[in-house]
Amino acid sequence: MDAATLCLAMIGFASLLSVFATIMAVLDRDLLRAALFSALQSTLYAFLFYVLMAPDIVLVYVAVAVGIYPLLIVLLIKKVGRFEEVGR
Amino acid sequence: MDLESWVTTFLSYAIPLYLLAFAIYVARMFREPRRVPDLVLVVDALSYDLAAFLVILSILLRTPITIPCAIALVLWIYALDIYVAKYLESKELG
Amino acid sequence: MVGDPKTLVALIVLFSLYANLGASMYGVIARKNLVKKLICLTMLGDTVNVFAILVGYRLSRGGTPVPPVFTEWSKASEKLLANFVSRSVDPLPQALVLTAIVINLAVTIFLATLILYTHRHFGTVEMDRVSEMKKGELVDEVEVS
Amino acid sequence: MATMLSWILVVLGQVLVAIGIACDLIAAILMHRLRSFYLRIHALTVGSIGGAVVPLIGAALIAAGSDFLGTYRWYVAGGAVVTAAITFIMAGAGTHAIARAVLRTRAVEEEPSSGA
Repeated sequence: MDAATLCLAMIGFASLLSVFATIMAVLDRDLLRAALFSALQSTLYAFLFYVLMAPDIVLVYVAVAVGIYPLLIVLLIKKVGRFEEVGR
Repeated sequence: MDLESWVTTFLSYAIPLYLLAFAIYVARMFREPRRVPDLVLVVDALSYDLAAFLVILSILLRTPITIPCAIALVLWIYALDIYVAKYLESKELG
Repeated sequence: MVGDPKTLVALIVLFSLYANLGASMYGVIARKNLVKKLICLTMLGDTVNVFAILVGYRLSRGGTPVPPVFTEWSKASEKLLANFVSRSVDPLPQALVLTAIVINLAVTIFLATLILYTHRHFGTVEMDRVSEMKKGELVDEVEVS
Repeated sequence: MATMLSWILVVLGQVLVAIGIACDLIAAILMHRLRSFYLRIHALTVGSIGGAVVPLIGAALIAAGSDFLGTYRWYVAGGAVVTAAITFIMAGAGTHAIARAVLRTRAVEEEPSSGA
């Protein structure tokens, strides 16, 4: 196994796993859980940026998408309620 | 066998095992019980292992300048822990 | 042709990203909750950023790609520079995406403030109820005037 | 003599990385197998201390012993040690915060029960 093949394998792996996280985040009715799935997707995307050789993007993206977006969503659902309404 | 090819061979065989562990972690997130504290535990474990994996990857790919990514990842995952814990305790964040 | 590993991985990555794009666009359009729309909007922006980074990536012949940071400059190192240029990825999409991430953050915070004021005004963040209440308010205004 | 020292450092680091991979797989399987939240905290400890701190120190040793990385190998080694130290503190603190919040709010059932 040479390193270039491993890079390709890791790119495919990270993007495949992020699909499941995105679908779960869209379909879940609990908004806090959706925020956590979104954080999982952001972590996988940070890994994807790393393997795509963009370390400066990783430094910004981790702080914004793992750090500040969940803080924003948690503050928001503390005010507006945690669960989506069913059947409307 | 010289040192460089020895290290490269070892780390190349380490990579698929790490990827297998990540796949098992992500598969845990889609199983019941799927309450919020369980998900936080899985995201934590995944991210800390990912930080270790990034350091190993930077040795394998010979790109030493990508080390600070791991430090930033560990710090912000700790922040995510604190947000969710304070929400569950229903205190004010801050 | 698909048996080639590079082509196969490229197809996997592209289809995964298109699936992400489609799922988050479905969330933005079809979900009724405004906070869910906000979460899906952040995921949509991130996926588009990944597309932009993917344009600048390339597989070089002489080993793995390196990030666009040149660390070992010296006077007699034209060969080093040529090697670096043949291996590094494109820095221009990275600079663009760096700006896009920060602007996404600003837009998201603005939308979160709007959602908060919607909740204070109407008492709900479900889109159907908000539109029903707005219809009622319009009728009230017409009757008063 | 330097090459001998390099080999010793690299082999020590590889032993630590191998231990880390084993702990990582064990923690991933334990996340599936253990049956309650308070038991899964143990799996998180195995995954974060055994699976992250130990291979980070191993990676620092490998980087310090690898001459082919150039001068920047000390950067890698220092960064790995700093990441290990931060993980060692932050993983425990974050897990403690989550467990305390869950225990106070009774968000999950208590199993095995504390008897109180």
